[in-house]
Amino acid sequence: MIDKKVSSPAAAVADIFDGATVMIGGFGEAGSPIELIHALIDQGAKNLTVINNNTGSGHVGLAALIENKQVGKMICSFPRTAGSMVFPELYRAGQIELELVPQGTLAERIRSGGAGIPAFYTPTSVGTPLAEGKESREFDGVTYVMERAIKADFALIKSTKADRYGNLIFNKTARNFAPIMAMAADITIVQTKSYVEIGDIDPETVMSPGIFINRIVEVTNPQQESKLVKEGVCYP
Amino acid sequence: MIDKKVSSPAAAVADIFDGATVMIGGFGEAGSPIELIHALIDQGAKNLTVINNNTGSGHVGLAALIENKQVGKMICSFPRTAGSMVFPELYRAGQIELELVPQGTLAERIRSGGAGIPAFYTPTSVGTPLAEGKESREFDGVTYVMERAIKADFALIKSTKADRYGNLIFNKTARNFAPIMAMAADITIVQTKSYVEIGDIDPETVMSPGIFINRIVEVTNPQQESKLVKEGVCYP
Amino acid sequence: MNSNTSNADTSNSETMTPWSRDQMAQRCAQDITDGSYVNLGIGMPEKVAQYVPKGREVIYHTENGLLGMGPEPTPEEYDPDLINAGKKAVTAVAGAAFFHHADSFSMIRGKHIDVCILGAMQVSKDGDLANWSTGAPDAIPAVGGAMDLVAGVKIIYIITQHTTKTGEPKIVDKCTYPLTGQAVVNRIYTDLAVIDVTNEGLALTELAPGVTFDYVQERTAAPLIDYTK
Amino acid sequence: MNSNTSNADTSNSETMTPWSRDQMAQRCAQDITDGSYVNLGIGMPEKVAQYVPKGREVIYHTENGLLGMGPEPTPEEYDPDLINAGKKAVTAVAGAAFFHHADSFSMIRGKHIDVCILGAMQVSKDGDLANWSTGAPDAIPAVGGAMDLVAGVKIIYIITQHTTKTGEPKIVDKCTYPLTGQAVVNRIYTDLAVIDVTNEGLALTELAPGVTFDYVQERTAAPLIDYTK
Repeated sequence: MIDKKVSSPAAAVADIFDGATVMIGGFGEAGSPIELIHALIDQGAKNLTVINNNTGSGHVGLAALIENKQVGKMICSFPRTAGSMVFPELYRAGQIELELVPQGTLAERIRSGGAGIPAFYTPTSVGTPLAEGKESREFDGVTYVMERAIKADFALIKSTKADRYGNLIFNKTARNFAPIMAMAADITIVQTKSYVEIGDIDPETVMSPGIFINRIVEVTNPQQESKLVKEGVCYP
Repeated sequence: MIDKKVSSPAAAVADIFDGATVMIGGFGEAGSPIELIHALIDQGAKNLTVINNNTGSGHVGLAALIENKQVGKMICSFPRTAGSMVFPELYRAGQIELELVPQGTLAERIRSGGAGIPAFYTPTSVGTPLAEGKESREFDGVTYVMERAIKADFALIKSTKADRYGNLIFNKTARNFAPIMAMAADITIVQTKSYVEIGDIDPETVMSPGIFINRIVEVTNPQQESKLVKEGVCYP
Repeated sequence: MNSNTSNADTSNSETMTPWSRDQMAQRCAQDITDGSYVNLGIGMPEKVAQYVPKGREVIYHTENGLLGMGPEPTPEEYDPDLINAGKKAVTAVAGAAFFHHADSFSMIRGKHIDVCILGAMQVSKDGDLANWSTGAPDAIPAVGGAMDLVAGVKIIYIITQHTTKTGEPKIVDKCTYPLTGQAVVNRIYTDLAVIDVTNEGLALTELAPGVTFDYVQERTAAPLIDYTK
Repeated sequence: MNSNTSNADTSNSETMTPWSRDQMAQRCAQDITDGSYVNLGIGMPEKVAQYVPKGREVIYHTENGLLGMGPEPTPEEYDPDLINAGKKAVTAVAGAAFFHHADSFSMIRGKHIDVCILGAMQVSKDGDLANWSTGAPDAIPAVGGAMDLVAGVKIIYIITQHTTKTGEPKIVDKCTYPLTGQAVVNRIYTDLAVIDVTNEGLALTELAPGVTFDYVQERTAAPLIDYTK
């Protein structure tokens, strides 16, 4: 029988190893799997390469993971957001590496990683510093750069609903990177607000099919990043 | 005001020109926009390049379009199905060109066309006759072939529901190629079983967002290809 | 065109009323046609939405996965999972659609979005845009979706003050800041003028009330062509 | 291993009971583990589903956009929009998911499907597979999803008669028919034996009742290694 439920965030992230590549869902706080990230802080894996659109905010969630010196490298499109102090400080101190990727290229590289496409061409960044050192090539008279797929050892994402097969439903713009990160990681770990019976999710409306999902933890009342930041909470 | 509804299949396909590239949705009969295809037969555009997974069956729909000598070239993965006589006969007589593409490569080439990706690499077909004449390249010790995107002047697809913005809902496996063809064509024409009010389709469950859709025709009781074939119907 | 005949008194600003930020947004909004799919950058571009003329139906795309973005939520409507690319709370209109990031950028890169309105640090005479980085060594580089937008959206409008706070021209012969994209800008709306990027060069088509062509030219580090007639 | 010691009487078929098509499917089904995501080719591979041992939960993928394919519909359940890759009417189980073709082949190409079971015209000693075309000049070539499946699915099982109708070996040194994929096959289930494709060569691991290693070797155009002990 297939049942991807695990007992706790701690159990779900227990085998994330030093040096692992970890995709973390979310765009800002929307979709950020904060309880899974905090479990990863408790767990302590070091020298992680983390893929997320941003670098977190305040001193909770992704920002706290970075602040806890567990991240050796960030792959992201926008590391500089309101309320994001942790990353800039470490970056200026040369204590964290940054691979800056245009947001759409980041999304497509992740999707390609999940779809078995090792590389593709895109018009994005042609003629800019972000195309430097990359192969470029003309198709039909237009110049494109070649971009490589990104894969990860783990993905941490957040959903609204999940069944035991791992079929997922997200809420509004919290969907963002989750479905494609789920595809691109060897082990995809989901924290879900509600764990529902098989058959409760209409097959026509599944947003991330269970085949991409490995572990599910129910977190009924997830914390809200912006609220924690406003309250000045620091994790741990 | 945005209202993509047009009055009839004839009006919807009126400007399909000789030599146009036309993507036609459907996998077998599931999702085949038979009324739009018949309107295209009535309209008479010639020397079309048609992209569909198959070549139709019997003497209706896509098979009838081919039989009517309107198709100069087929791009498809499986031109030989039970009940498919028209294409094989013309092909053997050298009267129609065939570009045979593995099904997943066909899907990805179409999706790339819609996503602004001019080319990508895939492991599919490496070492086979279908990779001959194509560039190949190693990434991380594995060989891949480069495939180019496909775009079209028109796409003809079928949906269950549509609103005036063009948001679409499909039924079960009739979804197949429709969402990606909708992305890859300059003009995407939809026949829909029902035309619903804005707001009737939940934003969370839209299967093809309206931005990809140009024209919608309501065809409340579409014909069923397999039934017509069984009855020996020939169109026109 | 009289660009070479009236170069006197160009710094007389008594009768000049440069457009305010709201007026710039309002002017830009005139060019958003009915039925357009539009992506608005963070900041001044967001203002454009409120000035789109009545009777035009425009659908707003936000690259974090929503087509059909609506205005700010009421406290009752507020949902932290419903935000725009600037991470501000928004709403979704009837007829909206949610989707994931790869699909969202397929809309952008695949040339499905009609218009994108962005701010600028610099725009060159060839339509090159620099708006993501000063290139300063201690800056934290952050690009977001800007490079994807300029590479993929059909029409790129720039809305910006004509000069920097210190009076430096933002419209230049060649950008000195790192580029966001090459030859991507179609039209520039500043507090002083509306300028089109054309194959012939930068064509000034409209002036703010009382502003003269020469006054604008003096504050522009690239040649302008007077199209105001 | 006694492959070289008992080459007598290999054509004595009195006590031989080659596996029937159902028995082949049943044998193959033993190797489908609990929780697997499985894609079944058209024809004999489809039979495997009905023999998966009780207590194992297997999810069937059909490349035309369904994960969680169920059995044939009753007349009441029948929907012409719900078909499998062979274009036969099917059902969807509780917990199924529908998606479009690009997503479906991402599951395949991206190595998310655990097992694919296919028929074969020829399999080579290196695991090359030919199953889509005879290469005959007047044949209508048709490949479908076969090349994607063999390139992307983690484990490829082949289920086939050991020889053609005219007695020609289907397991060969080198395929003479056009390839579907190179070095892709993991295991072959025939009416005579179960054979693994290994780095050391073709390893025969099981024989149908009464069938001898030498009998199989004679009908195989590539060297077999006897792993039955």
